[in-house]
Amino acid sequence: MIGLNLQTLVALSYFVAATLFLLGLQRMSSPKTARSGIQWAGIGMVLATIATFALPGLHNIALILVAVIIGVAPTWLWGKKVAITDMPQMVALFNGMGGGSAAAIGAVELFKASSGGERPSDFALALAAIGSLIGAVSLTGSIIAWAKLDGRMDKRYTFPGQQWFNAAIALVAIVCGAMAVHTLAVPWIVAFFVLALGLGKLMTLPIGGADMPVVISLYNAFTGLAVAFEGYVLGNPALIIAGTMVGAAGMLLTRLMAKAMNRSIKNVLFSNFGGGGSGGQEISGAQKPIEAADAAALMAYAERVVIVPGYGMAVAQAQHKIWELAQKLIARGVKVKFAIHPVAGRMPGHMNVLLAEAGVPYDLIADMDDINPEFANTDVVLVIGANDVVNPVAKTDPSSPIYGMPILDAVNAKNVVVIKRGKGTGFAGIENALFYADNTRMLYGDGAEMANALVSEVKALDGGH
Amino acid sequence: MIGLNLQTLVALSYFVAATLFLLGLQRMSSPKTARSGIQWAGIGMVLATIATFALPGLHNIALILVAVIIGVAPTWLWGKKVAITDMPQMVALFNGMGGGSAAAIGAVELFKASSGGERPSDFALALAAIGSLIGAVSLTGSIIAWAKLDGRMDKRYTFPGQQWFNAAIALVAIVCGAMAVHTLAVPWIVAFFVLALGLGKLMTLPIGGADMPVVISLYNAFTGLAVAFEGYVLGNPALIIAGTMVGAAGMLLTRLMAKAMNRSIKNVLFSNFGGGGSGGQEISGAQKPIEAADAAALMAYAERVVIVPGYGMAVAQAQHKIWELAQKLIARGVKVKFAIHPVAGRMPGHMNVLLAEAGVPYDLIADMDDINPEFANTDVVLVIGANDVVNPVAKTDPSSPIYGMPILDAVNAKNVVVIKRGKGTGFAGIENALFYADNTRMLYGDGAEMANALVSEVKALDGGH
Amino acid sequence: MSDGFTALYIFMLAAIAGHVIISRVPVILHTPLMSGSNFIHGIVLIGAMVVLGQAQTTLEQVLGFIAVVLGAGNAAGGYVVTERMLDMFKSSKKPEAKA
Amino acid sequence: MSDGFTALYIFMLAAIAGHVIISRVPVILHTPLMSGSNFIHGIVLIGAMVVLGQAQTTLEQVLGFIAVVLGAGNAAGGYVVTERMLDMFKSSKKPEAKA
Amino acid sequence: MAVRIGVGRETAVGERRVALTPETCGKLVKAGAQIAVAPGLGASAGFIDQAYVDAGATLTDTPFADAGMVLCVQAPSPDAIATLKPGAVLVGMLQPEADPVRASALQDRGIVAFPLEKLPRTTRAQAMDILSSQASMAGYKAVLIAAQLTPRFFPMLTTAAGTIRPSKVLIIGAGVAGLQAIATAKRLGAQVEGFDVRPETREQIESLGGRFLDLGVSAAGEGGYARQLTDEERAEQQRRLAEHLRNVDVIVCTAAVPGRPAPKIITAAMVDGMKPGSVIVDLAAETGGNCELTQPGRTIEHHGVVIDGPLNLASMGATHASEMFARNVFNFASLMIKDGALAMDWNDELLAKTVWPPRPQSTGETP
Amino acid sequence: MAVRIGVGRETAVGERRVALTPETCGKLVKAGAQIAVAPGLGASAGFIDQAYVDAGATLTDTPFADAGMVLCVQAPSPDAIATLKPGAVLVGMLQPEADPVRASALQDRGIVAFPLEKLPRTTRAQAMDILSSQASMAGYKAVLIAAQLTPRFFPMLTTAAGTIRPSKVLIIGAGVAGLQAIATAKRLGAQVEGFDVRPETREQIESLGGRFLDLGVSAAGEGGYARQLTDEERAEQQRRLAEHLRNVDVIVCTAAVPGRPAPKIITAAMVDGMKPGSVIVDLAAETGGNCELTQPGRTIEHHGVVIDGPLNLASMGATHASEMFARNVFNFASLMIKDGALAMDWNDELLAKTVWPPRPQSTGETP
Ligand SMILES: NC(=O)c1ccc[n+]([C@@H]2O[C@H](COP(=O)([O-])OP(=O)(O)OC[C@H]3O[C@@H](n4cnc5c(N)ncnc54)[C@H](OP(=O)(O)O)[C@@H]3O)[C@@H](O)[C@H]2O)c1
Ligand SMILES: NC(=O)c1ccc[n+]([C@@H]2O[C@H](COP(=O)([O-])OP(=O)(O)OC[C@H]3O[C@@H](n4cnc5c(N)ncnc54)[C@H](OP(=O)(O)O)[C@@H]3O)[C@@H](O)[C@H]2O)c1
Ligand SMILES: NC(=O)c1ccc[n+]([C@@H]2O[C@H](COP(=O)([O-])OP(=O)(O)OC[C@H]3O[C@@H](n4cnc5c(N)ncnc54)[C@H](O)[C@@H]3O)[C@@H](O)[C@H]2O)c1
Ligand SMILES: NC(=O)c1ccc[n+]([C@@H]2O[C@H](COP(=O)([O-])OP(=O)(O)OC[C@H]3O[C@@H](n4cnc5c(N)ncnc54)[C@H](O)[C@@H]3O)[C@@H](O)[C@H]2O)c1
Repeated sequence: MIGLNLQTLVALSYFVAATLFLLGLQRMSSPKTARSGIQWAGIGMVLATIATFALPGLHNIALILVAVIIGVAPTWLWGKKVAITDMPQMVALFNGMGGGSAAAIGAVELFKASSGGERPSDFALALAAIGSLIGAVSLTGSIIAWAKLDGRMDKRYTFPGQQWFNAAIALVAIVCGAMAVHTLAVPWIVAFFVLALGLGKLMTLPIGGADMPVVISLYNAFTGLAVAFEGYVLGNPALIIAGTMVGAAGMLLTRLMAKAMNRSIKNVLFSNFGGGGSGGQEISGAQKPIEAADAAALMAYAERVVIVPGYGMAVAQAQHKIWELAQKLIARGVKVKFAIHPVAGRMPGHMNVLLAEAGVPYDLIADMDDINPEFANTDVVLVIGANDVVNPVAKTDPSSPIYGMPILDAVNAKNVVVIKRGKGTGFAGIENALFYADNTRMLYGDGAEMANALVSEVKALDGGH
Repeated sequence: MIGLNLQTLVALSYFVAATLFLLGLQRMSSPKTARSGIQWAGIGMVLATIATFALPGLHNIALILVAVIIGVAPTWLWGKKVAITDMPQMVALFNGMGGGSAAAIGAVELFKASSGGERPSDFALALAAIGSLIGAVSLTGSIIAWAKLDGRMDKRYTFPGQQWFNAAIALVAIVCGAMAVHTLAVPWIVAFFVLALGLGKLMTLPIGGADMPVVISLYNAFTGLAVAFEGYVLGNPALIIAGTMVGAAGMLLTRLMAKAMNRSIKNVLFSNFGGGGSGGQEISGAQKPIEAADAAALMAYAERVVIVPGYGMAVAQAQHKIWELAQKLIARGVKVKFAIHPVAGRMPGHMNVLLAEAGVPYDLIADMDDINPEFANTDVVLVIGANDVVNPVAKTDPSSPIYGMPILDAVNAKNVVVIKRGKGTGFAGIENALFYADNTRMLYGDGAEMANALVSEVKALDGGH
Repeated sequence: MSDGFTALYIFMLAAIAGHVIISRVPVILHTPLMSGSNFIHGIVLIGAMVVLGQAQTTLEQVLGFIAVVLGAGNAAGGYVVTERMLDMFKSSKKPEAKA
Repeated sequence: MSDGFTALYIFMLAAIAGHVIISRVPVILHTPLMSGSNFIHGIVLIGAMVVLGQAQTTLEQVLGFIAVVLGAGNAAGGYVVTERMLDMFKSSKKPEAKA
Repeated sequence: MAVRIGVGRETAVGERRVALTPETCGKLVKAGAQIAVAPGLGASAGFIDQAYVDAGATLTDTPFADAGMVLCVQAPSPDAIATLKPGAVLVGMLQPEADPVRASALQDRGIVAFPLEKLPRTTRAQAMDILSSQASMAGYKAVLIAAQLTPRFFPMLTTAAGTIRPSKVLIIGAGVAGLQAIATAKRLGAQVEGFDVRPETREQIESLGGRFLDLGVSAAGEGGYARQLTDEERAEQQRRLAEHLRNVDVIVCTAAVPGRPAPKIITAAMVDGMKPGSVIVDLAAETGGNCELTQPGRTIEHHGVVIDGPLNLASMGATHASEMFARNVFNFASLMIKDGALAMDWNDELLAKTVWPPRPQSTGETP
Repeated sequence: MAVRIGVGRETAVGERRVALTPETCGKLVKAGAQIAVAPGLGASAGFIDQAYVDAGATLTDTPFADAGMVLCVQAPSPDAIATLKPGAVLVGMLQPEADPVRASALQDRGIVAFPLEKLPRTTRAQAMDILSSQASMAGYKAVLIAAQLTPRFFPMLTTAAGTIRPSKVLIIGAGVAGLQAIATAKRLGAQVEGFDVRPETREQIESLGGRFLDLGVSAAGEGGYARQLTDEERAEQQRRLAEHLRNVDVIVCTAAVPGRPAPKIITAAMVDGMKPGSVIVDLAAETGGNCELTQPGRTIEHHGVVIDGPLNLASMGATHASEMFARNVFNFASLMIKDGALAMDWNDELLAKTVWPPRPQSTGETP
């Protein structure tokens, strides 16, 4: 049986910490318990850290303390006061630090072996090297991601054959790594780390800002793996478990995020590989798609939502679903209104007929004149199957057939989500500038189906059903 | 690094099997992948079993083969031909076998230690004993559960102070176990096993047939734990992982099942403890509640569903939700009809007005005369807020104020689910015999809310949203 | 890796994994899942095989034999029954069609 | 327990647990979860502490020092940011009210 | 002996309904009865003679001759009654007390009359309840008339020529006709309010998506029954109602008290306060109307407010109203027909309490 | 100089609408115009004189005197036209070609007439489009008339007196009036079908929950426009329509071809085949009717089928129809009023293409 000596106590703490990490992550995966989740994990972290000080045979305690303080103090303060909108780049930075830490641990192990300390198994050394490679890539890659998101660097650096060049660098780094493990010669080790650090930078440079969240998530998973590998080398199960878990969760999360953005991971990483692909989507003024889940979240956490129905809602017979969506939002405390344009649909009062059928109370229905000044204060406008009646061209382009028609100024809202099946034009048969606006996202699909999807997603936010 | 000798190959197989078990269980937890889940797990099982034969130092191979065949052949055939409705008791029986197997392993370990073989650590021996205890309880308990469900035993054996008696037996068994581990004397060991086997039987005898599924699930979790403990003793991680996983999953499942039946586990196990509690629910002819999830599953997997709306649907203004539910069911391939009784509601055509408002097509609406002969072929009747119009008393009790009124013969259907807020009577102010029928379950709550819950649950069956 | 904890870690991880997997399961799957996990602990069979394979005294052989028979029954019966239960999800019509 | 496999088992279990936990997560939680898991791998800190604690050469000390600083930054920053992100779920109105 | 059932053309002015449809004719024939109908019987309700013949009836100009049972919507004229077989059974909306001549004609001839409007409104009687079935049609048609008379849209319409606000419709009296009126007005997209003195109607009105007009004066007495209001309370209620009516576009009145003249709810002064172009359709006109100004059978204008007092609204929907009426009558007649022959079971309270003149032994029970 | 706008009482028989409501009156006053209205102007549409006065108008018996612009629903009589200020602007549903006397009266006086029914139907013109706004009301009222005339319920009703099947309603022509009719009939619970020759109406009908009546003969030609049917195809179509009409309870006809008599779609033979009690409301009566038997302005019965040919349906909903009409007129008038004074911009195609007689320079464009 396990004697209760100090060593065991530390091991027990690690065990508890690992358990808390797992449970914390689980709690973080549901909106209701998310806040307690990070706290559980935090307790685990503190416990493990304190316990480590009690490890027998630990030297340089003062140095460690200083390092911890240097590490904690600024990041803590910075994290406290950074603007909510700047958080994604902070995550990138902190993640890079973790990767760097793992890489440094790997470096120490390699150098230690090189200087003839107790040589770990080849397997362990190889893991140390792999962990270092991944960690180093994560470190420099995350720094680039941070710089781009923070607006300190905004061009995409691309040159022909870049992907091949990067692949070559990666290959050379791996070779160096293998040599380093094999020969344990310092030059190999140094070359390996230089290349690994460079690789992260090179990989990230060509990726556009819009894809950065996916990349950060990927590097997050990388860091997790690196930590796990170094954990194996150090024989520390807390590191192995936490790292592996984050690695696996992070990979999945990356895939989910990419999917939510309608991209594949491959696409994100190698978007200009071969020149083809969906790179064209980045051009300014393109229609930007959105997933139902994100549109739902946008509305669910909004204060004011205006729904603009048009002929497409009638065609899709989506009125019941849209009203259900509105009710769900209202139940969450969102202020919802319906804005009917005078000529929406194909007959006077077309939308009224449908909304009445669905049971929308009259007091939620606003006229164009009443609602137009309100759009500026509106968080999300949901346009379902309306086209001409929200087309800003009616105001800006005298040559347009709809020039002079008053429109619903949906374009003034903070966000616009447009549900339509595809690139179909409206009655007037003209392009709609709203669909290309910066604040507009397109939710492609049949009106009824998309409305249904939105309802489901809003429900999911309420925790399942 | 791991050399590829036979021992390693077997260990690798065990690793793969454990992984397959985990992934299989995960797949089994969603309707879409459930079937493949059991197959994955099956592959893992076959792999592990075959690999075991390759273990170096395994004797009695012929004996093992014979035992395997004796174990597999009859259960396989039996399992193939047993009626679907008899499956729960089969599960009980097979689970008992697993528990018995674990107990037997524990017994061997104890006897081995007793006869002076290589003595494992105290800790391991204690685990072996605990595993044996749990396994033995699961064995005899499951057999009783099987007998009750299979109709071979239907009384509940209870006597005053039974729970105290059982508790005493349990205590004595634990003491014997401790002594067995400590002294390794055969009498203690034998006494321990006898008591353990008896305990399982005693614990299960007083539990009523309706609660059996919960009990079986509990014993299932028990067996899992027993297997995990014996796995530790044998140093076999596949057993540890599979056993622990089943133990944890089984405990949770037991809780979920109990919740779905509106019972707590404690309630199930010790329902006559102290005489109080909700034991009264078992009296024949009571209103039997149902959870929305179960009602939804009932309908989702039905072939024919008839919805009977009444005044309560109008009061709750649940027509839109009910139509949405019907649409969801129809999309799953269920045949859905609405049956309107001539005097449902409070004015002629009351239900028509509401169903038309919700957009129910006329051809789904059936008259009383058309639908009444169909009820016998109907899997589920969903009665929402109707009362008098489905009250069989109108046919059976000449003294009733509604005697002679033709009614919808919902009572003839295989299952009836009734949505109403509570025990309120209808217009006629009388009790409704339908609500007490064997095949009727009550879904208490406001019509709109319950309809909403049903929609959500049916959606959940479709895999999330 | 501090050795005494290995089993503990595996215990903990397997328990959490099992728990998480089950935590969001539709009611309709309760019984099949019970049956499926019942099958999985049939893995006790390989433990029983090892025990019987290493049995020396007759008592050990008898007990080992029983253990193998029971374990094999658990595994085989559990599989068949679970598969039959889950068959109902095969015929289930594509729910994505119009959900 | 065949020793070489212990780490493998833990790897496998932790990976599956991580995967299962994330598999049914609402989109709204993607970013907080990324941040939260970012915090969790801040546990690298304790590895770094051990390394620094056992460092002998100056190079090892320097690298170890860097490792600890970075790891501590990862953990501390990750925590603060995640907690702030998750704060938005505090103010969220009771959704059970009329859902 | 098979009973012979005769059905003649309705003779009351404006009556388009019939008491026998080809469908119920067929059912009675199947029950063993012989049916004689006057040619052109169902013409005004859309049922052609051939359909009756196909259902097994014989056409004859003297359907009453020899008929053991006669079915009608409104009572035949006294002259026609005099041609009935003495002791024959007569089923319909007879209102014997409304016309002394009719009453004595019935008594003179010894007719066993069943004025269906007297049917006790028990659960079992619902299938024979002509008041309910005809009130449904009346409530529906009344709203259509109102929608037609009002110079407005009922629904809200957002159009290029501005937004049309939905009409405010108030239904007074939430019995069968009133509820049907609420449902119909709601269907047309109006903003609908209902008003009644019985407190349970609140839930019923809301169950149709209408709003209950609460005048702030509760008439709920003990045991859920309405209590008499004090004069003060009544005055306060009237004041509030008058105030409310200023903003109402359409009123449909359906309030009634069984066996008594309709309660006067809307005074002339209230109408004066209403907007020009408003419309009142007073379905209670037959018993005097809920509005003081109502002139039964006429449409008048009072300071720009149109007040219509339609009579026999159900007859406007003659086809469906007849279908329901005929089924009611058939269900009632079935109580008396066993194996094709007439067989009265005076223990059946529906027969005993409906028959007129009241039978001696049942007098004690039916006050 | 502020323009003076005059509005007189409508003199056409049965015309209850007005071209100016207190609301638009106020808007015009705000735009700087002086308004003179005849007393009692809005009475028939529910607008009282005081409201106009409150909105800034002056009451006068001679509103046309000195008026630079005159607004009307239907054209004033030739006599009244003769009292207009020479060169005055006249806006309304003038139909100058319909009456030669009126035409010459307008020309003699040099009136700048804007017959709004000629307005090009561009997107920008929608706010002035009286055809659309009035057709909405007409389609709505036509269905109410039909619902009133039919001896049936529109909706399905399951009652103690049996189940009432919903009425089958067919709307012919799915323009503005037709679509509104479909929506209204649908609201009332009928089973609604729509029929039109333009293929894009299928989607529009379905978008209102109606069914498109497909007679199996496609008239879809090249480029989405309807093509001429061959005689054979036409005969086949007619045969199928006749067959279909046997089971239809109510028909509302709204088919029209601009500037031409209404297409005759329902022949007498088809009507013969319909069930007695069926109803046809022919909203196209004004231009001759879609049914051969329609007699404009009258309700006739033909073999038990009631055929109504209502005229000026929009006038029945005078209040709301006037609101929309007046807003249309106001929006149009606004094109000509700058800073309160009359200012014609003949480059505006809406003015140039609407004015009558057509202006020389624009003649080439407006055939
Ligand atoms: N109200 C009237 O009285 C009247 C009468 C005649 C004409 N109009 C004219 O009609 C137009 C009305 O404008 P509006 O904005 O309502 O409609 P709109 O401009 O015609 O646009 C309708 C949009 O709905 C989309 N859509 C069609 N079916 C859909 C479905 N099943 N699900 C989702 N989206 C669908 C179409 O795009 P996709 O094909 O990409 O899905 C289309 O862009 C105006 O131009 C007006 O002038 C009005
Ligand atoms: N159709 C007519 O013309 C007419 C006219 C007058 C009278 N009636 C009579 O009315 C009765 C109609 O029968 P019915 O079966 O339709 O209704 P019912 O017998 O009156 O029963 C209605 C049931 O709905 C439940 N309920 C009420 N509000 C609810 C809510 N918000 N959510 C869920 N459940 C709710 C009530 O139980 P809880 O309180 O427990 O929820 C009640 O038992 C017949 O007796 C008929 O004779 C009919
Ligand atoms: N047994 C049954 O199942 C059955 C069958 C038919 C009707 N009913 C019941 O009988 C009730 C009355 O039916 P009805 O339509 O023949 O009633 P009715 O025609 O006699 O009266 C119509 C309504 O007017 C109301 N009223 C009377 N005085 C009023 C006043 N001063 N102000 C406002 N409202 C006033 C009444 O409360 C009633 O609701 C119905 O509500 C129904 O529930 C029951
Ligand atoms: N620019 C705009 O935004 C605008 C404004 C108003 C109307 N419109 C369009 O103009 C269209 C016509 O409007 P309207 O109501 O004035 O049309 P209308 O009154 O001239 O005709 C009514 C309908 O009858 C149909 N019809 C003609 N001959 C037929 C036949 N033989 N059989 C069956 N149907 C026949 C026509 O197709 C038309 O739909 C509308 O559908 C609308 O889309 C457009």
